[in-house]
Amino acid sequence: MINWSKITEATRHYLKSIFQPGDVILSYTESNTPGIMTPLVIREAEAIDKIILNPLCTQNLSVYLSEFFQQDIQSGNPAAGKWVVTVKPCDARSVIQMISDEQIAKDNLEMVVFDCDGTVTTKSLKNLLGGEIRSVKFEDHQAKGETLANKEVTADLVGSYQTKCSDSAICSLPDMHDYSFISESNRFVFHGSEKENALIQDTLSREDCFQRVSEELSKCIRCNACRNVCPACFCSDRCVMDKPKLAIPYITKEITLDQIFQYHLIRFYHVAPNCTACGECERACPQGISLSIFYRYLHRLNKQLFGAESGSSDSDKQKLLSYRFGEDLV
Amino acid sequence: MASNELVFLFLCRALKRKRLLQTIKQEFPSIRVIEVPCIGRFNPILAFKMITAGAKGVLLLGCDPGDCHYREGNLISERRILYAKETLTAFGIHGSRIQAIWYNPGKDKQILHDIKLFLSEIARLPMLTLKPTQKKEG
Amino acid sequence: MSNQPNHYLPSFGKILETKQENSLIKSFLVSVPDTMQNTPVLPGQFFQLSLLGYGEVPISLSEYNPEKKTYLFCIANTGAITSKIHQLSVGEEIGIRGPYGNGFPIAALKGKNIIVVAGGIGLVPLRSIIHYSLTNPGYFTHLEILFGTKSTSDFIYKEEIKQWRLKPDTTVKVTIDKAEKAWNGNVGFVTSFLQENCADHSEILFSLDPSFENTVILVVGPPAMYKNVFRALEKIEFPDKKVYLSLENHMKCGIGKCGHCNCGEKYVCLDGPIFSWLEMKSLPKEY
Amino acid sequence: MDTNRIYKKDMNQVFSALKKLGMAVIGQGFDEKQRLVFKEVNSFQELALQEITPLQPVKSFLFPPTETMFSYQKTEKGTRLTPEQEAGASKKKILFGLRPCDVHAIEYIQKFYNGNFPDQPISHYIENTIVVGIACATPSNACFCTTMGISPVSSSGADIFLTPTDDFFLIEFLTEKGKSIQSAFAASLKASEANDGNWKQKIEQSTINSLLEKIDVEAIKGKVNQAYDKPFWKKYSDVCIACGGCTFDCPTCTCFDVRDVMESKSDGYRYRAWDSCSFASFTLHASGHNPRNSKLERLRQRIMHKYHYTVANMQTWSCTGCGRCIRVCPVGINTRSILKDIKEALHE
Repeated sequence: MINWSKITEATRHYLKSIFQPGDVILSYTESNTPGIMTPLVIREAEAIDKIILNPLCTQNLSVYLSEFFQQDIQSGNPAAGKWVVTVKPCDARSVIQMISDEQIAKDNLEMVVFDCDGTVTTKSLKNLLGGEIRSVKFEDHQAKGETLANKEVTADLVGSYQTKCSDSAICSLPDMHDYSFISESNRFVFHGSEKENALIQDTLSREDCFQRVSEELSKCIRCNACRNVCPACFCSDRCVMDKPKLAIPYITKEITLDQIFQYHLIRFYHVAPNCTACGECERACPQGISLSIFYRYLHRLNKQLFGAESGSSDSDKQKLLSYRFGEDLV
Repeated sequence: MASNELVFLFLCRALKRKRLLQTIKQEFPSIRVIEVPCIGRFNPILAFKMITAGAKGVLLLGCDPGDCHYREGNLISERRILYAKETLTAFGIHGSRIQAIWYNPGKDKQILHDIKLFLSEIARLPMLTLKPTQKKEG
Repeated sequence: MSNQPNHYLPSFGKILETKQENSLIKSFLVSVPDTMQNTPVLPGQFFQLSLLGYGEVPISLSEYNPEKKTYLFCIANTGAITSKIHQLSVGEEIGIRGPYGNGFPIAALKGKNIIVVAGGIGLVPLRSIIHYSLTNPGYFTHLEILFGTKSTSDFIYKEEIKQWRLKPDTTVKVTIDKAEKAWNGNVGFVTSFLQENCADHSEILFSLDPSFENTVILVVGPPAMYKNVFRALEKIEFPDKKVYLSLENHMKCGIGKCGHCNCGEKYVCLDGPIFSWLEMKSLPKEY
Repeated sequence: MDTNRIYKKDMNQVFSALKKLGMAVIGQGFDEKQRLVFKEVNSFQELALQEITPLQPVKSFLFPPTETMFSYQKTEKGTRLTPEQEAGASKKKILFGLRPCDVHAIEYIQKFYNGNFPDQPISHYIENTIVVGIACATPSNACFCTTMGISPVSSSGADIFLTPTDDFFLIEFLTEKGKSIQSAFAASLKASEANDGNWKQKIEQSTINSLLEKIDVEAIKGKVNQAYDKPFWKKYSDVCIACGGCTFDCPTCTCFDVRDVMESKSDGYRYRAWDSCSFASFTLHASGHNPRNSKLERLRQRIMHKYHYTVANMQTWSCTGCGRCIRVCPVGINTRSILKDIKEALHE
């Protein structure tokens, strides 16, 4: 079991040791909304003590890296120092994939991976503690909450994590040859569940699968949260879907089933080769749509076709570029 | 021709087979041909838009990998079709709705046969009920 | 309550004449739809023009001729919809909704010296105020038209400018940004007319009404030009209450509901597009 | 004001009576995947009034996410427009069990969409809607209605108002619209008893104690724009991902986009769909110039519009403190902490 206060202390200590003026650290701290953490951008050393790591650190901080690097390039004066980002193992794979997609430069990036044995979303924490909470603390693997009526509630965290945590295919560490890893045992211990959940594309017939997908997507209100929270969607602020200038656009702004299908088809087609199944799109969806249906299928696809999951090493080239001779035709 | 029997064919203009184009147009009324300067110009987002709007399928016609006029037009599209088909499958839509036919010289009859095969294959697929029922016919 | 008119439904007018003013701007003479036969239109107001299947664009009215029942719209080919409108030919229909916006404060301009500062396409909405002075002779004491464009090929309203020069109490000064061989007129930004050291500077500002008591300035042009205008007018301490500008924000509904043109407390389509320089100072720099 | 009792066990008769009047009853309940939503309910048991208010607001029934404004057919004789008033819209709707924050939101939307160019389709929806308010006994940890001057038991704006107790509701018919369907309730109304009056205070007290904090926003009313250039905005825009979640789930967000779809050479339609000021293309000019180019300006616009611009134009906040923007934010930005930062910045 992870002792989160130790991990927080060790991470702070390490960050203080490597911090140079001009560096920018991306980490987590408490928000004043009970049950959710908020990303923290640190530009001075004193702020490092605000860093808090616990099972609620669900956001994938790599999504900010592509944007900050873009700002550096556009503003012409690259950040004086380094970008330092503290990530969980599953999010580390997003950073690795962005490096191999050449979206961020490896040389002025320092990735600090902290050990994690599963994160809890705000929704699952609320179900665990049986309702709205005023505050929550995490001690030796229990969530201790205080309800709105000032009553103490506690719950065990084991086995209550997000879809991605309980899916063995996704909870894994990329190769870390020159990144730092903070953990009590200093080696990665797999914490996900062993069993591989079956995919609906395999278990259901094509028509039932389409039916299930239509039901899920009919709830979508096209708020773009899944696109803007996705590290693989690094051109989300100049997306083909926001092109108002086309007289006949690729997609209209209608929130109807055919345009919702078009939206998600375009999105998952674009991220298919570099989605690292970090689970953020499913967590960020205000409508509770289980987007893991799509990313788990496409994530497995890359392993089947090219023998390597996306985000496993920062050197394998982008797979989308083009067909390589010798592969069989589709 | 209700829109749900339409098939779109992206034809690479570098193929320079005017006669083949004529025979396709005569023999297959349900195919709408879209000539593109290079088969690499094919963008699966267009195919998705056609399929979600109710078209039956999308075909690509270009040269065999290796003898592409622009060297890698068909290589790029081959990879795009792979991911487009898999994305459709992930959504419960038949990936076979998109198909590429790579042509090698002197095989016009083979092409027509492949197109017939594709049309018969997708004829069996159910109509996608995504777009609200056509308010007006045509 | 629900039997009110649906303000989103356009009426239709026929295109009577078209004329290519320059490479970018084409003017369309359009018949007034019968639902708008006797709707008054103030200079500076705009209409939402619809090209069904493509969308709507807000276009300031250049001229309204109540007798001949025609609207004159001069449209620049800058976007997806305007480029399609440019392909329309005489006889085709175009959707019209409006008029919207506050327009120039005509009452406050009575008997005043009017200086019209037009930057390139800015002359299109300002033509409505010039047309107003032609159809109401003597309404303004003196009208001075300052018009600047990038190059001679960008000139618009060549014949109209010739007629404006002949009108009594009207002077026209034209300039282009960079010198050209066949051009021996002024060279420089249109804002240089507002500076005393300019050879051909504005007569109203520096001779007719140096105390600026009886003068109002109307300015329309690209947002970048407004900064230079403000700097020039600050230098000669021209009162900000008597300068009016038109804001061209992105608009969709034209009736203050869709939120796109919201800038500070104002809705450009309802409270504008004409704002005084004083009002603009209280708006955030979001136009 | 005559208050009656209506027992929960009799509510199903009321529901069937309402159905006979041709009314669709919409309330908060669980969908097939156990998600709390506003949906059409056929029986009282389907309602989950003991839960907090759903994340997606009831505004989607009054200002639909996507709505065809009109379809057109071009013929030789000219163009024919057929305005599209959805069949469902003309059907009378009852929004059953709305908290005071949602009821005030509907009041705001009605006021906003009237004004000098009334939005006919939306006023048609609102006109055909009867609002049954309920005292809020179960707030979320994000709620701040008292900050925005709304009491959790306020009945203003509702056509009928319910005060929930364990096994019955106190019911008040407040407006003509409410009285128009009193017949459906008449059979089950029981006389109220002596101490029924203090149920409301009890609920109000317990709900106010459950709220995490109350910010004195009156101190910054009309002055919020002075915080326009303050440095604290960067703290939020660094972290904001500019998705439309907070605006789409906000019951008082009224912005929409208008676009056309060409179905064939001669036919097509114009629709409007929800739009958000946090999207980059919201203010993008055809020339490419974007007045609000950065995330900071767009995040600030949402706050300025709700807490200053509508105060200046309509003399009311356009926020009812329902807390949905706080609950939905995937990166934990809390609107209340922005308000506190504004207050602090104005007091320097």
